[in-house]
Amino acid sequence: MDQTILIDENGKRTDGRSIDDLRDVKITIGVLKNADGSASIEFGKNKIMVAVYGPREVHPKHMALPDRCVLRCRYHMSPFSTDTRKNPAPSRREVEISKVMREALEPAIMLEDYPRAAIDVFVEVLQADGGSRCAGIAAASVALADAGVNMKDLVAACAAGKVNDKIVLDINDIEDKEGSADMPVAYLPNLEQITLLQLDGILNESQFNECLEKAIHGCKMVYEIQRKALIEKYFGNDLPEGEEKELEENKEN
Amino acid sequence: MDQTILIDENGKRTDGRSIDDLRDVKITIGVLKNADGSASIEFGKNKIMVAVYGPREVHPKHMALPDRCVLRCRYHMSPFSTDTRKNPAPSRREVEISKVMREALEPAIMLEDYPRAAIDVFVEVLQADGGSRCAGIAAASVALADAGVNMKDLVAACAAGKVNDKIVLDINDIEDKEGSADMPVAYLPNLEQITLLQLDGILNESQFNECLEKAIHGCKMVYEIQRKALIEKYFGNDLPEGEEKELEENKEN
Amino acid sequence: MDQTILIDENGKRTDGRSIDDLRDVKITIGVLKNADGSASIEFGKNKIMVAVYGPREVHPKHMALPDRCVLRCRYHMSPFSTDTRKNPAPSRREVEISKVMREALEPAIMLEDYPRAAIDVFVEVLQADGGSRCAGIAAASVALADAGVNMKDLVAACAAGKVNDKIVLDINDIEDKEGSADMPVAYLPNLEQITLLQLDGILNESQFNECLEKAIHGCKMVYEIQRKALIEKYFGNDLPEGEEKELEENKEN
Amino acid sequence: MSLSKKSPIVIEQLRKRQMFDLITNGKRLDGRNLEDIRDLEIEIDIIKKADGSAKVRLGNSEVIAGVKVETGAPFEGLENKGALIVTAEVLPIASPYIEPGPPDEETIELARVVDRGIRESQMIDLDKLVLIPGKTVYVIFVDCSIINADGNLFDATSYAVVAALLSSKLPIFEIRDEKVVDTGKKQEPPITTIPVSITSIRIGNNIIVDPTVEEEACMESRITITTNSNNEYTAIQKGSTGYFTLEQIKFAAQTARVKAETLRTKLKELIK
Amino acid sequence: MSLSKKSPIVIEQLRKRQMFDLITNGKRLDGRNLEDIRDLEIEIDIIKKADGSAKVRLGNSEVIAGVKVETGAPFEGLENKGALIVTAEVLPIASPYIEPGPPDEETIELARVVDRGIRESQMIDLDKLVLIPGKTVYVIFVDCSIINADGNLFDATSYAVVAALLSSKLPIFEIRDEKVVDTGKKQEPPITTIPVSITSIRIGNNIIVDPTVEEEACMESRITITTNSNNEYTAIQKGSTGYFTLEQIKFAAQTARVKAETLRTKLKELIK
Amino acid sequence: MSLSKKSPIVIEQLRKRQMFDLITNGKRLDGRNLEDIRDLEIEIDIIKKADGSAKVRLGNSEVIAGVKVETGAPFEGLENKGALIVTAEVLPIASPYIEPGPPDEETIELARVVDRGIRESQMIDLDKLVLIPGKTVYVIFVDCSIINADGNLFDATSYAVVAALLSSKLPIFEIRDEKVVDTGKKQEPPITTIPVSITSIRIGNNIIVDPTVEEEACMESRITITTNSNNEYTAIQKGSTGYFTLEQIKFAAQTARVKAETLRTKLKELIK
Repeated sequence: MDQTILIDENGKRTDGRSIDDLRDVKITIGVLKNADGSASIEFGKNKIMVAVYGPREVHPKHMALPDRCVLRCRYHMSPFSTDTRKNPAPSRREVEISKVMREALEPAIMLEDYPRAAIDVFVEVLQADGGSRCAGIAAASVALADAGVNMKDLVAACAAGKVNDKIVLDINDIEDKEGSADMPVAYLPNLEQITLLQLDGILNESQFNECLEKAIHGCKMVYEIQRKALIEKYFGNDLPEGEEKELEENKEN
Repeated sequence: MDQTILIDENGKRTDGRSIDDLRDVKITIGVLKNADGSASIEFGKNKIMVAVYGPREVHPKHMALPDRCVLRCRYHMSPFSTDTRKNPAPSRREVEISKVMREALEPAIMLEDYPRAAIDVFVEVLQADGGSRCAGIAAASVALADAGVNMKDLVAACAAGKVNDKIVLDINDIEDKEGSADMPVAYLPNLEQITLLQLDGILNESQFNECLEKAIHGCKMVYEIQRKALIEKYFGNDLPEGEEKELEENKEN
Repeated sequence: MDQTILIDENGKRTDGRSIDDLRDVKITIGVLKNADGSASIEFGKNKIMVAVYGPREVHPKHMALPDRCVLRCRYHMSPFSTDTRKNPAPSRREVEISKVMREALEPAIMLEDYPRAAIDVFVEVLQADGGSRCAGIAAASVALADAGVNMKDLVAACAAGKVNDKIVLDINDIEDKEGSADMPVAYLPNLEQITLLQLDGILNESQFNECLEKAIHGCKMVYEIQRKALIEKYFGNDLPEGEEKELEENKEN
Repeated sequence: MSLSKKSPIVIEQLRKRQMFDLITNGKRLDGRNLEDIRDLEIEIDIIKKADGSAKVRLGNSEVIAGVKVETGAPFEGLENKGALIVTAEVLPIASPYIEPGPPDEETIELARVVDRGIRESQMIDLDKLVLIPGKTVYVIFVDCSIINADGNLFDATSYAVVAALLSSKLPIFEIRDEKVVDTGKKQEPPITTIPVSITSIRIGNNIIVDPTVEEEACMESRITITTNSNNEYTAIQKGSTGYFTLEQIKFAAQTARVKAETLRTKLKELIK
Repeated sequence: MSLSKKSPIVIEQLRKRQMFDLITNGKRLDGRNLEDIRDLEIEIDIIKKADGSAKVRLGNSEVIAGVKVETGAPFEGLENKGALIVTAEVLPIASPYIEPGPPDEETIELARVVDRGIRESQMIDLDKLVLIPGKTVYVIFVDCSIINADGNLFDATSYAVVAALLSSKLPIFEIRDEKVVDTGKKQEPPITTIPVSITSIRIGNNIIVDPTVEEEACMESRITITTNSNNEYTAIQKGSTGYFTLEQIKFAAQTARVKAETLRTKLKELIK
Repeated sequence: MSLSKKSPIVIEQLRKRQMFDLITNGKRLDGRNLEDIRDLEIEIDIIKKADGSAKVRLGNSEVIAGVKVETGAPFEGLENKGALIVTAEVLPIASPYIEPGPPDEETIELARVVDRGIRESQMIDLDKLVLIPGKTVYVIFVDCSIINADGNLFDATSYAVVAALLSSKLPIFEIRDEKVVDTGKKQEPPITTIPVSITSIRIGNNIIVDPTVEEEACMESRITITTNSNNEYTAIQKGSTGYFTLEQIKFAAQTARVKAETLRTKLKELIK
C-alpha cells in the first residue's frame, strides 16, 4: 500500500487540494417533499440524501421505550452508487455503518423529550466517494434540525488520514484505497464531544494525535457549512453576522 | 422473434388448432378432500389444482379487515412443472402472478359478506403450458363457487395473442415463446368487467382491439365450460336445457 | 462401500478398539458459567458443549403451552468442527437432528411440572466425529440434571453399526463413512424406553436385532459414565458404592 | 431450533375415547385392523414434462412426485457417484393447517427420511451415473408435492418417489468437446432394488400401521422402517415425543418386512 | 402469498367527496383536467459513477435510475442476447409509509412492469450485445431508487429508466485470450425505439391519467399502457382490485397513445 | 436498520450505586483497579480438525477460534492477496440473553472490528498466500464461537483469533495441471506482527479497561484500540450511544499501548 504518489512535490493531492483542505461541501435542506426533515449533501463526489421521519409512533409497539425516543437509522447505498454495481441487499458493512451512525447521532438528540416515540433517519448514498459515513452523519444532523427535533448540538463529521506518510484532512476515494490510514470522526462542536471514531491503518503515537486533531478541525469546518445551510434556509442569507450568532445560540439553549 | 412458422398454409397452428380455437379444457370439481372447495383444470397441457379454504379466521388477527374479507392468493409452480426444473422457492414472477390473480378474483367475490374473515385461494401448477395464469383464474373461480363463497359472477380467463402477424386465440407454450404478442385477460361475463389485462409484445391499434375482443370471446367460451362443470357437479348432467338456465339465473341473483 | 479393511485379522478396529468397545468418553459438568446447567462431553474425537437455560418464561408468549413446558432444542456445529469448513448457517441436517434430539429428550423430562415455561437445550458441536447426535443427547441429559430439571430418567445414547459385515459398537467417523450401517439409539435405562432410533445402511433381520441390542448395551455403558459424572460433581468421588446407589435411587423417585 | 408445539389438529374427547376403545379391540375408526394399510393407488406418467412422475393415493393422502434429470457437480465426498436429491413440499392446498412458506422441521424431516430410504437402499446404482469422474455427474431431482394430507405422509411420499423413479426414462447425456450434450435419447434408470417404507405409530400399548391424520394426532411415537427387495432393513426413523420399548420396535420391524411385500409387488408391476 | 390490505394512506371523507365532485366535473384537486399529466422534469448524468443516469420528477414523485454495465452469462432461453435487468426500490426516504426491507409485492410488480415496458418494446437491440454467443454477453442493470413517492411510480420509474438508457454510454468490452477486457472505450447504446408508459386509473366511471398518491388511494383499478415510437402498444398491466369495462380500456389505450407523443419528444431530446 | 434498544441486562439500582462509588475511588466490583485486565488463559490446538485453534478465557468470557484454510478466488480489488475472513457467533449457550438466529448488528460489528484489527495490522502477509495471481489464492477462515459471555467480547475474540493464527499450520497447496492440489505438507503462517486489542469504556468521567458484562450494562461509550508489535495504532472502533472527550480518547489510546505489551508477550510465547 501507499506506494502510489498521492501528494506531489508541490504538496498537492490527486484532486488538487493541499493537505489541510476540505473537499467542496454543499448542503441543501428540505429536498424531499414527504419527509418531516431532509437534507442532501455533496461532499466531494459523495451524493447523499437524508430523510427524517418522526417523532412518530413506534411499530411494533413493544419496541417503544418508556422514558425516551427510539432512534432508528439506516445507511444504504443505491446499486449505482459505487464503481462496481452494489447488490441491493444490505451488506454487513451497511449494517455496521447504520449502527455507528446511529451511535454518533444519539448523543446530540434530546431523546428523553419524546418518550415512547421513534425518530427514523434514512441515509441514502446515491454516489459514494471516500468518507460517505461522515458526509451522511453531517447531512443527517441537518435533516434532524430541519425536522424540528430537539438537539443539544449539531453533529459534524469529517475524516483525516495518512497518505504518503503525511497526515491529511478529508480522505477521498483514491486516498482511502491507496493511502495508509483513514480515521473518520464525528464531533459535537459546542459540547466538544467525539461520538464516532474509527481507524483503519497504521499510525504511530504522534501521527495518531495529529490525525485525531486534524479530523476534529475538519469537523469544525463542516460545522460552519452545516450552520450556514440552516441559517440560509431558515433566516435567508442576508442576516448580519451578530444576529446570526445570537439566533444560533438561542437555538442551542 | 416470430420467424418460426407457427401457422401453416392451411391456417393450422402447431397443435392443429385454427386461429379461433381454444385448446381442450377440462375442469373437475371437488378433487381435494381437505379443501372447502377445489377444482382441477387441464387447459391444453396445463395441469393445475386449486384449493379454497375459508371463509375462516385470519392469522395473525391484525391482518383482518373490519368491513370485508381478506382474500389471499398464492400461485405456485411445482418444481417438475416446467421444462427446466423450477427452484422450489417462490420467484418474483410467482409473486407478481399471485397479485394479479388476486386482483382478478376480488371483483367477483362478495367480500363484504365476510367481514374479519379470510378466504385463501391456493393455485398449484403441476404442469405448465402457455396461459397458466388464465387457467389458474378459471379454476380458482370454480373452486370458490365449490366452497360456497358468495360471488357476483364467475371469473373466466383466456389469452389471445399475435403469431406470424395474425391474431389468434389462446396462446400455447411455443406460441408464447416464439410468437410476437401475448395478452391474458380475465373477464366477468355477466357483469362485462375486465379484471385482468396484461400485454407482452407489439400490437398496433387495430391489432390491439382485435386481440382484446378475441380474448374476451375466449373468456366467454371458457365460461361455458366452467358453468357446465358446476352444473354437472351440482345438478348431474341430465338437466333439460331450460331448467339449467333457470337454475343458473337464480344462482346469479 | 465397505471394501476398506476396518477390522483387522486380530479383530481390532482402526482406532484399536475391539467390536464391543466404546470410545473413551469423558463428561464434565458445570463448564459454562452463565448457563443454568451445562456439560461438556468428549466422545472419541467428538467435543460437544451443552447449555441448559430454564425453566424460564417463553418468548413470544403465545408459544407457551398451558399444561406443560415447551422444550426447545438446537443442535449446531461450529464452522471449524468438521473436516471441510461448515457454513455457519443451519443446514437441513442440523434442523432434523435438533428435532430428533428434542424428541429423544422429551420423554425423560417431567414437562408437566413446568406449565407455561420453556427449557432450552443448546448443543454445540466444537469437533465432530461419528456419533455426534448420541454424544450430544448424553451430554444434554446430564446438563438438564445439572440445571435441576425434574427428570424421570437420564437419557443415554450410543450407536452400533455394521462394519466389514460385523456388528460393532459405537461407530467412529471412518466407520460411518466406509462402513455399511449406522444405528444411533437413545435409551432410558431405568424405564427401558427407546426414544431415538435411526438406521442408515443395510441390515438383515438377525443383524438388525443384534445391532439394536448392541446399541442398547452401549447406552447402558454410557449411562454409567453419565451417573459417575453426576455423582462426582454432586457428592464428590469418594462415596462408598452402597451410598452412591442409594442416593441415585432417591434422586430417581 | 426445534420446539415442542401443540398439534393444530384437535380431536374431540369423545372421538378419542372411541378410537382408543376400538384400538384396544384391534379395530380402527375407519374399520381397518391395526396392521392394515389403506388402499394404495398409483398413476404414473402424469406429468409429461418430467422425466418420470407418479401420483400416489394412500387412503386420502395424495402425493405427486416428479423426476427431473440434469447434470452438475457430484456431492462432496461422493465424487464418483451421480447425485440424487429428494425434496418435499406439503402444499397449502393439502390441509387447512398448512401455511405457505419455507419448509418447517416436519417437512425437512419428511424429505430427508424419504431421501434416506431411497439412498440407503441403493435403489439407483449411482455409480452408473457419472459423466466425468469427480466433476460432472447426472443429478436426479425427485420433487414431491403433497396435495392432500391425511396422515402417513412418510410412506405416501416414499411410494410416489419410488414409483416415479421406477417409471422414469433418463435422458442420455454425453460429453463432447468438454461440454455436456443431451443426445435426445433415453435410458432406463439403473434400478437395483425396490425400497418400501412402512410407518407404524404407538397409541397406548398398541402398534398400528399406516396411520390417518386423526390417529397421528393421538400418537405417542412413530417409526418409519424401510426394507429392500431382499427383505433387509435399510433405513429407520423414530419420530414424535414418546418412546418405544424394544419389543414394540421388533414388532414394528417384523410388520414392516411382512407388509412391504404386497406393496413391493405392486410397485414392481410399474417396471414392465 | 398475495393478500388484500387496507391502504396505509387514509383520505378524509370530506376531501374524498371534494375529489369525486371535482372529477365528475372534469377537474382534479390539483387543478388538472382528467387527462393531464403533471410536469415532468428530467436531469441526466447525475451519477458520474454510473454508465448512464437520470433523475425524473413527475409532479412530486421523484426517481433516480442508474445504468451499470457488466458482462455475464445470458438468460436461459435467450442465449444469443444481451441481458437487461431492471430493479426498483421504493426507498424509506420516499414516504412515511415505507418500511425498509426486501421488496414487497407492489415493488416487485413495479420493477417487473417497468422492465417489461422496456424489454417488450425492444428499446435496446440486445442482439448487438453479445460477446461469445451462448456464453458471455453484456449485462445491463438499470437500478431505480424512488426517493419521493407521490403517485404513479410506474410512469415516473419508466421515464427514469428510459432517460438513463438513452443518455448512457456503454463500455466496450472485448474478448482477449478467452477473457473479458474493458477497452476503456465507450459506445452508444443500440436504441431502436422509445417506449412511453402512461398510467390511468378509474375512479367511479372516470378515467384519469397520471394519478397522485391521493387519487390512487381512492382508485378502483389501474392500467399502465406502454407504446413505442411507432405508436404501437408494447406492454399493458391492469392492477388493483377493481375492474374496467371494455370501453374504459379502449379509452385508456387511446389516451396512452396520444399522451405518449409529447413525452416521447421530450425524451428524444436527450439523445442529441 | 439499526435502532436504540433497552439492554436486556438489568443491574439493580443499589449495585449500580455501589459500582459507581467504587469507580470514583478507582476500584471495581471484582476488586480490580480501573486499568486492570482480567486473567487471560489461552489454550491452543484444542480442535484437531482445524488448521489452528485456540480457546481463550478472559475472566469469564470464553471464546474458541478455529482456523480453516481453503483455496478460492481473491476479493475484488485485492486480486493479488490471499483472503482472510473472520466470523463470529455469540452462541446461545453463552448467555441467557442470546436467541439463536442470524447474526444481529452487535455480532456483525464484533466480527468486523476483530477482522479489521487483524487485517489492518497486516498480521498475516497476505501477499505470500497467492497461488495464481488474480485467480486462486489461499482463503483463511477464522471462525469464532463465543461460548460464555461476560463482557469485552471484542478483546476476548481478538485474542482467540490471534492465538489461533499464531499457532496454526497452513496446508501447502500447489497448482498442478491447472488444478489445486493439497500436498499434505504444512507451513508456518507468514506472521509479520502481533496485534493486540484493548477495549475501554466510559462510566461517568472514568475510563475503565476490559469491562465485565455488568460494567458494560452501565457504560456510556466504548472504545476498542488495536496496536501492533511496533506499538503503532492499527484499528479503532468507538461504540455505544455516548461520547468521549478528546482527552478521554488520548488516555484510552495511551492505556491501550501500555496494556498491550504484557498481552503481546503472552501471545508471542505461542509461536515457539
